[in-house]
Amino acid sequence: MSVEIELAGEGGGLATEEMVLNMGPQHPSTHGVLRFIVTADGEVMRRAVPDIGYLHRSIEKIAEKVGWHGFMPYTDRVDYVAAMTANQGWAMCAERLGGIEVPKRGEYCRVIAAELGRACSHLLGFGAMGMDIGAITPFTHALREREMINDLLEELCGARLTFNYLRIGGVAWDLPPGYEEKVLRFLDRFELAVDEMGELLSDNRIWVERLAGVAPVPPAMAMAYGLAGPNLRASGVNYDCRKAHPYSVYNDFEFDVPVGTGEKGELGDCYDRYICRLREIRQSSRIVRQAIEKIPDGPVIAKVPRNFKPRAGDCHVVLESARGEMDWYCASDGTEYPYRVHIKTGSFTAMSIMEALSPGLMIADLVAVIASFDIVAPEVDR
Amino acid sequence: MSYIGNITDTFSSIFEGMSITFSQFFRPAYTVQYPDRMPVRVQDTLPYRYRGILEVDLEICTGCLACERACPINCIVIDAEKNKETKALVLKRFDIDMAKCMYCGLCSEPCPTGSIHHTREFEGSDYSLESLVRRFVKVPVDAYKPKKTGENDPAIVPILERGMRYIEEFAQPEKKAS
Amino acid sequence: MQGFIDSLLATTTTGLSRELAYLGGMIGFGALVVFGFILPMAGITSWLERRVWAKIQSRVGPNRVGPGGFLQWLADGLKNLLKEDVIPEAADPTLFRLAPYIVVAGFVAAFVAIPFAGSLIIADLNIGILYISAVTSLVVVGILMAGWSSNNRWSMLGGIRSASQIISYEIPAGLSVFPVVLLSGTLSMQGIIENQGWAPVDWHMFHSPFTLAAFLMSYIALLAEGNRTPFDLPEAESELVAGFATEYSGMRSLLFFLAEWGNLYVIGAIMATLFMGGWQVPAFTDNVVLLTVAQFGMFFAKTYFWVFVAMWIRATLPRVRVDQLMSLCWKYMVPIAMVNMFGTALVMVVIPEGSRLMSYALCGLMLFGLVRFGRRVNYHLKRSRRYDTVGAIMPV
Amino acid sequence: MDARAIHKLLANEFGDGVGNFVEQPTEPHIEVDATAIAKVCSYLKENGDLNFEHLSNLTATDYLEENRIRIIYHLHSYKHARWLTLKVAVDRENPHVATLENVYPVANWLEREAYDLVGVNFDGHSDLRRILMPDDWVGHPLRKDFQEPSHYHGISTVRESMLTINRN
Repeated sequence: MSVEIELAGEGGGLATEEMVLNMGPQHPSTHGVLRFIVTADGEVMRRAVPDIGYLHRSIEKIAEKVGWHGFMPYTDRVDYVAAMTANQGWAMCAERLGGIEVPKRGEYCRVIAAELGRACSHLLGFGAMGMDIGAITPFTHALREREMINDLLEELCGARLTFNYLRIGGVAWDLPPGYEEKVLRFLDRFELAVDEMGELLSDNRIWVERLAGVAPVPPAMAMAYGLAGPNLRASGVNYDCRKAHPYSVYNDFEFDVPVGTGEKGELGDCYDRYICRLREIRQSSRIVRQAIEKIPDGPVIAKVPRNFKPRAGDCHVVLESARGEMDWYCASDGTEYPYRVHIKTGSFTAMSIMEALSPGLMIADLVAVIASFDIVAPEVDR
Repeated sequence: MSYIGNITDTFSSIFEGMSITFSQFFRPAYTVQYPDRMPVRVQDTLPYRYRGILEVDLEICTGCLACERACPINCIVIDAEKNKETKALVLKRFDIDMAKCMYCGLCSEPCPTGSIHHTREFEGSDYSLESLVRRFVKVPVDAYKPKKTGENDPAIVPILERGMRYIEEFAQPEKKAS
Repeated sequence: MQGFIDSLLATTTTGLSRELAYLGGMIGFGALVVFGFILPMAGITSWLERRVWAKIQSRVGPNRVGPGGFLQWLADGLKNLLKEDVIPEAADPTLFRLAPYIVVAGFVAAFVAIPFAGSLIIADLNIGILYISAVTSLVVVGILMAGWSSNNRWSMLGGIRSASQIISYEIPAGLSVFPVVLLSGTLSMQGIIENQGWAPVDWHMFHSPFTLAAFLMSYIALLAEGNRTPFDLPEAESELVAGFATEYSGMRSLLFFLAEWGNLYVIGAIMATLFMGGWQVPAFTDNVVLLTVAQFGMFFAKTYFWVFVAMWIRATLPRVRVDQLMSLCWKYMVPIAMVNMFGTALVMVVIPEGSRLMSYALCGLMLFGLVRFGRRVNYHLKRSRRYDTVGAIMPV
Repeated sequence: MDARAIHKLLANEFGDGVGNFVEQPTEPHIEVDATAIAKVCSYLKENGDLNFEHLSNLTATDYLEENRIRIIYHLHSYKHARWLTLKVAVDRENPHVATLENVYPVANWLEREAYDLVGVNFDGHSDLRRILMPDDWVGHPLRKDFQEPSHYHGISTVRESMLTINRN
């Protein structure tokens, strides 16, 4: 008499019962209110299906109701971790439709603010990732530096999170007196501090083991699923909006685009995404240094009427936000209200790849993958 | 060989990490102990541009309703009426719902006198939503009328100076551009 | 214990019956240890842990209750006592209630055999170390009960992780004890300590390279048994919410943490006893009380050093994954612990008296490591000085 | 190769499936027939000179007065750093368009979003469910004639403004 042992999942035999875990929306590592319905066989996931919409605030609908100038503070809420680039997306939309030329100094102010904001966002991503993998110290160290950037941005525009600094046609306020020296002094310390944060984690054996080779995204898959920003570059696709389609004054600056090479594991794994993001912080600070060096004199904002009415038509604006390529589509019917606004963000596409990536990962890996994609819930739902 | 390599790599990388965390014992704490153990109030350390709770100086409010129109969230309500006899604009109501306000600063930009402005006060917690509505007009008052010769009322001059300084700093974008 | 009471009776002249004095001393000391030592010590450990983390993380930490926040643990304990004790409707109420007590019983029972000084020990069992590793395993029963009875899948995962982890790591932990037992020829805690001297060269740790390795293995395995980072998978807060303790609230939840912090002391005490000469101090006086106090201080300091190291590790390292935890145990720790055991035996056969030269060499190696470490710390400190002063842009 | 040249290429390839090239200062685009879009996109993706391997954005806009819904596709080529906009106009009452899911996997979620908010049906989509709104929501909020229901499961969708409550 022979005994047949069937593998788990094929029914009968020694198959174990699959467990359905409801991860989120109140789960410590879902970065806001994401929800995953995880089907797991013990610790190994069969499938993780993302369920979004818990932070949906209909920002696109709001845009149709509040007018061109009034929508600016709402764009802060699209991605409140890196609000400056969201501001910029909306300003660029309106400027393109209205045919407004932004003064040079205004553009430089935008770049300084946006790059500081990008560093700020990457720091939070870095810290939260450490926290998710179980290292508690990098989080506070990252926030320590982030708070200082927030202080700088607060001095620039009066708010720490929802900046509302940009206006259609430029920026709201010029750099305050002495701001340049302050930023340079900060960057001197900041670069050293970021180096130290990297040393604390990047080579740590446990950290590498947890991330290297986990959930690799090959370049073709990354492009097919529309990954954006550091997530795309980690997969070896050398594409940065600031380089490929230079908007604003990014043509004036020299900076490198960190691309994943699979240095510790496979190409496009969690470690590549982590290290790309960390290296981008240094590039941001490099851009800020150059911008401060080169900033010209002049007005910071073009003359824009208070009841701004751009011509009818539509436009598509793409810029590099902290979480990657941010697509703004805006249609105008020539009135003082936008006709339709659509925002496609990096987190949204990163979320959509999750179901395809999850089979075979462990539950602990899912946490690492969410963190490595740097998903921010408001940006997914808008 | 990679077996021993793994072990030495693990120990050396942990050694490095531990030395970084240990050096922290000799470094200062960066956090402050809000609110009671600070040498200066936080409010006093905030930059001038800080967007805190809104304040209105009724003495210099011209009743132009620019702020009400600029507010994207409709949290400002102003009732202004022409007094038939004196031909002056009378402010009957100037309410701001601070619970709704998103501190965007769009209202203070078009203000011609700097009457509506952000303070550096941010502690606004209260027990009910209603008490977060700031009602500035207690009794109807006449709106301020800028004089061509410059202000000379000693009661209003300092307030107007403050307002003008505020405008200077915040500079209505389109004015500064021209 | 007996000796201590004997000497006390000799110094005072009350006509107390000797047996009664022993019994009273035993019970009194036991109660004193539980209420006067274990509970406050676990609480103070929690305060210390928070302060240590805070320091490492550029923060201040709890500093309001008592001097330097020293009484924070009392305030927290009181708060948790007064909190509502919620038992989920779908939970198994009996097991759910029972689980925290089993966990606490497991770790308190370990204190029976833990020495405090040369004559201060509740019971110097002749199977001391075996007893400790046996009763601390009771914790896993409690955790598994908590995980299962909560009727929550996260708790369940936490409980199962804990069971597999503690059972696996029992093996390297047990194997790492063997070299010491071979050296001292006894399982009794006091016997092991008495086999060592106060000077580092006389410690078991520096007997041979194998015991030094056994010492490291032992610490790592004990960390895993105590569910400490980097092996804190059962309560991995970013993965399993709070693991087996997810559904617990109020005092019951606190009891789990009490056991965790108390366990830290047990870990430190085992390390100090087995490898670091326990309470051994140079015989500087004949006064028994003074000597006991000095011994107690020595033991306490050594123990707390390892408690501190556990906190420091927790603030530094990320968490390993379940499969890595297992491969670390079975592919690395168990073989190495095995090698240590046979290696020590071999050394004992080849040089039965032990080699002072080897001990001094190992001491020197350790010193060299510490100097290297100090230089790394100094390097980081110097770099941080540059930026801690450069960018003083924070308000205040 | 600019958008006009691509239009010529597509018109040769697909004939009636490709409509006019609309010259517009801010957004020149190619009009495509609803049934041909999947084939056009797969051609644009596969063609070695075009390489539009990235669907950057997919959205739909409701034009109430024209009684049409336009679905807008923004394609991007990493290789040539080039953008292309396609538009598909469908009937407002019964909007149907072929899914791009098999050409660009990212279209799965973008189409779900367009379905959820504007109410476009993507034929052949594997999982056309609501994505942002609750599953039992009635109507498509970004339609221009959408009326917000006053209650959802007995919960009022409006909050009375504190400014109007006790207006003295």
